[in-house]
Amino acid sequence: MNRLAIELPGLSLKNPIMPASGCFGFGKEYAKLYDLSTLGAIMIKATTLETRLGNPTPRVAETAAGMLNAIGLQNPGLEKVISEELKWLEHYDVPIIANVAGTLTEDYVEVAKHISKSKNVQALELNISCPNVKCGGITFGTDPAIAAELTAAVKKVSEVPVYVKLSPNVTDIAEIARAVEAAGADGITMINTLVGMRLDTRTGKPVIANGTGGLSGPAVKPVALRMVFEVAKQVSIPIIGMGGVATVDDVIDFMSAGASAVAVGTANFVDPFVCPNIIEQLPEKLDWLGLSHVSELIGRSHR
Amino acid sequence: MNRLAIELPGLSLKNPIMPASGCFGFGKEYAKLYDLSTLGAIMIKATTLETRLGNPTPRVAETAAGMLNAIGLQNPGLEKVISEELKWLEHYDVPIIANVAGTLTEDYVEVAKHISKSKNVQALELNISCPNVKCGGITFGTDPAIAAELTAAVKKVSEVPVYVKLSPNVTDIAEIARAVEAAGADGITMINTLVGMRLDTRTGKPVIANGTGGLSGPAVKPVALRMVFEVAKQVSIPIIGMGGVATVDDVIDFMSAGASAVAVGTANFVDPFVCPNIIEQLPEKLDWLGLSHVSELIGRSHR
Amino acid sequence: MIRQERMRIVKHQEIAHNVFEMRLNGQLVQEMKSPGQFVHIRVSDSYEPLLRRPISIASIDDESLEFTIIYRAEGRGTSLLAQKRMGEEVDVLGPLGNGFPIHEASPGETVILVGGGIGVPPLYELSRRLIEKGITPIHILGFQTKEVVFYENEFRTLGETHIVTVDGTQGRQGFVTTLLADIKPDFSTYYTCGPTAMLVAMENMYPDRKGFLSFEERMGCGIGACFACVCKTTEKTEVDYVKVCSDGPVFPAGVVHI
Amino acid sequence: MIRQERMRIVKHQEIAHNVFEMRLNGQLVQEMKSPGQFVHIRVSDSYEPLLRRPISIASIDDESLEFTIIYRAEGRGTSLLAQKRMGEEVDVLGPLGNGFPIHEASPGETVILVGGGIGVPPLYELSRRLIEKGITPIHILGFQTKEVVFYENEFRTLGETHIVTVDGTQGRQGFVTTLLADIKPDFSTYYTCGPTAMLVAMENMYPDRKGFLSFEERMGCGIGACFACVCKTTEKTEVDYVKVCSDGPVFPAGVVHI
Ligand SMILES: Cc1cc2nc3c(=O)[nH]c(=O)nc-3n(C[C@H](O)[C@H](O)[C@H](O)COP(=O)(O)OP(=O)(O)OC[C@H]3O[C@@H](n4cnc5c(N)ncnc54)[C@H](O)[C@@H]3O)c2cc1C
Ligand SMILES: Cc1cc2nc3c(=O)[nH]c(=O)nc-3n(C[C@H](O)[C@H](O)[C@H](O)COP(=O)(O)OP(=O)(O)OC[C@H]3O[C@@H](n4cnc5c(N)ncnc54)[C@H](O)[C@@H]3O)c2cc1C
Ligand SMILES: Cc1cc2nc3c(=O)[nH]c(=O)nc-3n(C[C@H](O)[C@H](O)[C@H](O)COP(=O)(O)O)c2cc1C
Ligand SMILES: Cc1cc2nc3c(=O)[nH]c(=O)nc-3n(C[C@H](O)[C@H](O)[C@H](O)COP(=O)(O)O)c2cc1C
Ligand code: FES
Ligand code: FES
Repeated sequence: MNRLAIELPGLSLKNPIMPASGCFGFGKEYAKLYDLSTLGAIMIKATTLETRLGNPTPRVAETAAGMLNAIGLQNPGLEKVISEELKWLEHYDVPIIANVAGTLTEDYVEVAKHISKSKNVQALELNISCPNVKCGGITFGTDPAIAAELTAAVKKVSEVPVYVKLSPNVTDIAEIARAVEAAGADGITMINTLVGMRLDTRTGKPVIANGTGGLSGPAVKPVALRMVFEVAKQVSIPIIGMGGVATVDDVIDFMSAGASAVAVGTANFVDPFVCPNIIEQLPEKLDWLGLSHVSELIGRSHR
Repeated sequence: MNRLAIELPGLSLKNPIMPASGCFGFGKEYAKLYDLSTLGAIMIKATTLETRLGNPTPRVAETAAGMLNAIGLQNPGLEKVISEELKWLEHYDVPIIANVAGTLTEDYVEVAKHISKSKNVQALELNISCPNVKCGGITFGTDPAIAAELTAAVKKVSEVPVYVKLSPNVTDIAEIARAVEAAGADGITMINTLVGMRLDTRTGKPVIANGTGGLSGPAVKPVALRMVFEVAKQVSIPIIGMGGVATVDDVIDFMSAGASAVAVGTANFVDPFVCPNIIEQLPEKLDWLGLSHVSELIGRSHR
Repeated sequence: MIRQERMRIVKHQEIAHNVFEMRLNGQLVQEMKSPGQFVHIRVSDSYEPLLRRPISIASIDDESLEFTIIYRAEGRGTSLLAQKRMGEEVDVLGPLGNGFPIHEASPGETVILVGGGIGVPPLYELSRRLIEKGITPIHILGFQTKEVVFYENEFRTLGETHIVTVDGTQGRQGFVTTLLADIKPDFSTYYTCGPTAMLVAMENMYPDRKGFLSFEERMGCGIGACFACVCKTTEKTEVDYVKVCSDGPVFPAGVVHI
Repeated sequence: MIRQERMRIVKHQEIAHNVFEMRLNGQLVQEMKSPGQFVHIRVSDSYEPLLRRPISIASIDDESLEFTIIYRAEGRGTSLLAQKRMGEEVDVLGPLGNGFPIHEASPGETVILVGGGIGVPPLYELSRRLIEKGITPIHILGFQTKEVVFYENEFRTLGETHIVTVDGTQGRQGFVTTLLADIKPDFSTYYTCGPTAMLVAMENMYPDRKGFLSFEERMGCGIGACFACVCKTTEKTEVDYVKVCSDGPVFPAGVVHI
């Protein structure tokens, strides 16, 4: 028996580790470094209906133990993603979680309908929390009613389970979580980035062309962990946790707080082998904790 | 003329640098290290009506480029603060900003009424954003209407200008800022801590006895800076900015984003001389930027 | 007076498994008064790790302006500290807190110094000071296992020394209290530093004896300003709390509620 | 193939004001193909600074498995890198990107290599490779001022070399283009690396000439996955954007919209 295997709606994970959306492209680059089939799953870059060229550069800036990004959901658009990126990913034995974004509800619905038909797409991740696009994105993620509406609309057309990705830039994240659960969400992924800013000290102007950007990396881990802990208490659907994960210990922490699986984002830039490394270290960590299966970690903090 | 002097409601600051509330006690400890009169002002530890013993320990935990705290507003209570702490502080030529906290509106009003009468208290800082007390504190800081109500009530009784300290744990911090401005606030101080959590990886249980704590330090600077920038755009009352300030460059950034003065919290623990050091470095930084007066920094980012 | 100084490492070596002895040189040493005080060390100029680490003063040499710390490289900060090389500088804030009172014992008397693990270091300077005053120390030092035992000879040269290990791999098997129950030493005062469980055991074992205990608590500022290290007190005292960093870390037996 | 390796520092010295030359040894060198490629360096194991720093490969020695980087200690990361000592290890990811195409010039031809400031380093290995192919390089190297000029002799030993400084403290006063306007060199192809302003000036000066430019952009992953380093393209190309890290950093003149 595989002590790392995790079963989630639509997803049979070899292990609970997966790269987070936007930090792994569509896998091609990392495939040159290691076998993608070793991953629990892959959350692909946000896909929108049309091609998007994203924001002007600079798009990233470094902060203390973190980074800001304002990529602006650049992606080749639904058609190309399905015909090229997803097709190419079929070479690997790894479930794909398709990150879906848009401006209007119709956009989300259209993308969800088609992308959920792709052979290797086992689940959708509704990105209602991207802070880097003028409209859409985060606006859906800060109002429980609107989030619920969108979730229900996408659930109607999706052929695979739907996970909703929550924004941390809210007063009460558990309220949003409850709303999307009630609207039929099969799971929750959290957190997306915190809206932040870095200034050029000399000019006083923002370093990132977009002005603000999304904060990620180790700096946000305490906030992400707290939110996963809160949401886990209030919903019964599974959570895929993320936010500052860089080590196997971070994975243990997020699962203890209530996550059933864990995504790694920014850390891929610091150490491109971080995902396979964590997967390799997990068994000995379980031994150290005297646990026989990784699932025993889920929600330890609440017991 | 003093290139560092800043005039704010109730406050004539020699310079825009002051220790943040709770990170400097009532000054006694740091007075052993340097002359408190060199400071622009001092934000004293939160004062409540009654003595408070605070939360059980551990009360602090380290995080990546930050720390969590759940002190729980421990303080000797209104009477002792006035008769002992504030009295002692009269030895120094430095304006005091009294941080006022409570559970019910009446508590705030009562504390504000009396403490604002103290000779050296030049302004109040309404702490409607403490994340570490079960009731009161942050509950006032997340609802614009309640925040406005409290502000108005305190304004009625305070004999000095009232600054309101905002919580970053909200969806729209500018909305709260506008509400307290409309309710008569003379200024805004921001940000308080972000609610976060650290777990003991082995046990899976929170490191901090209180469970969650408030995140501060360099890690939060990008979020604090963004919020100051947003609020500065939407209110006309002055802002005292804080959140991760540790260097003179951080001070420049916060003032560029729109702050009229800057508070230093966690950095005092890392370098107890950080405030005087920054004050000493400010003039040469102004030269470097080709500015004659520190006030020219305020809001550079918006121009 | 408390000072902050970048002190130079003049000696740094592993003296037991993951236990390091570091000798530092600087003016700050002149301020060190009593054994049991500690320093607050910034292990790197990076913001990660951010906070200083409290470490006890193990020995002081006024002439050479050097002092020694002994620490276990455990978590992120102390592991980084362990990588520092001779000649490098370390950012030290101190001396902090109030140490063990020497004057509480009188010349001619015998006292016991009871240490557990990384609680042992401060007892070394304490023992030297007591001897200077004509007081006879008996050292009872408890460790987890043989590999982590340190300073046995240093203490033996100062006086009677007993080693206890939890797993019995060196000296008597058991806890310091197990050994004390055996040898039933005759003493006027006890001084102890180590894990809280040990401090509790000591208080229970000698309820009517004069004793001084050194406590550990998570710290922020280390100088008394942030209220991070507060301990509740017993009814025996009028104050309703104490700060380990500035009121302690050493307190008379019975003061701190444990 | 891209590899990640902890490489050993075999040489590290300041060769101009705040400009450092670092020589690293490791297997990764075997993967280095063309001059103009870069490596992504993690300057410390701490999370602060967090991101890797992209630095060009200045010279490659397959035999000794060593390569050289030349960098300016400017901000937080490179300043930390400058503190590393010989014998220490550095976490290197690379080689990354596509370098300058050698085959685009033919034996017997003369080409110009135009570098500005920290854009100069990659031109050194490029020049050596071109010479191996029987191509004659002319080096035009621009710097701010005398203090930051480096590798002048190294380039002279390879061929004709002209130094330009903005303040005229060394060589011709002005910009590289000022000098090019004077000497009007006869060449088939230009290769250039430096500040964007310089790249623009080169494209404008030689609109019809074959040229290759190396670009800089803020990076996240450095391998093409995060879309941080994207540049818009001109109508001359069918693709509507390129990634500096994986499609570049070197592009033919006219491709990138600047
Ligand atoms: C007054 C005093 C004297 C001490 N003297 C010594 C000594 O002489 N030798 C020695 O090896 N250790 C001593 N300690 C314990 C030492 O401070 C901790 O082992 C050390 O801080 C752990 O840091 P880390 O980087 O290894 O662990 P990390 O896990 O990285 O620490 C994370 C945070 O928790 C704090 N922390 C973790 N454990 C402790 C602890 N036991 N006590 C207080 N804070 C802690 C750290 O300071 C840091 O802020 C002393 C503690 C106190 C309070
Ligand atoms: C392909 C490529 C090759 C390069 N080759 C060299 C070289 O050979 N020698 C050299 O000295 N410099 C080179 N640079 C520039 C070098 O990457 C920056 O000077 C360096 O990243 C600045 O880091 P810092 O820690 O000094 O500054 P910080 O202010 O600490 O940097 C903060 C963040 O901004 C990024 N950043 C800052 N400036 C630049 C820049 N100019 N380009 C890209 N990212 C930047 C950093 O990587 C970091 O993520 C190259 C850049 C690129 C893109
Ligand atoms: C460069 C970059 C691009 C990102 N793009 C997306 C995206 O397209 N869709 C999305 O839902 N999240 C995106 N994110 C957010 C991450 O998926 C993740 O939620 C966040 O970064 C927190 O995790 P981390 O701290 O491990 O990076 C992006 C993050 C980064 C750093
Ligand atoms: C240990 C500690 C105690 C604090 N106590 C208070 C308090 O009593 N009242 C208050 O308004 N803010 C309190 N704060 C918040 C700080 O005043 C400040 O808003 C926050 O720490 C962000 O600034 P920093 O990153 O510079 O620390 C406290 C912060 C810390 C770290
Ligand atoms: S550590 Fe701050 S009061 Fe003791
Ligand atoms: S740096 Fe990530 S795509 Fe170029």
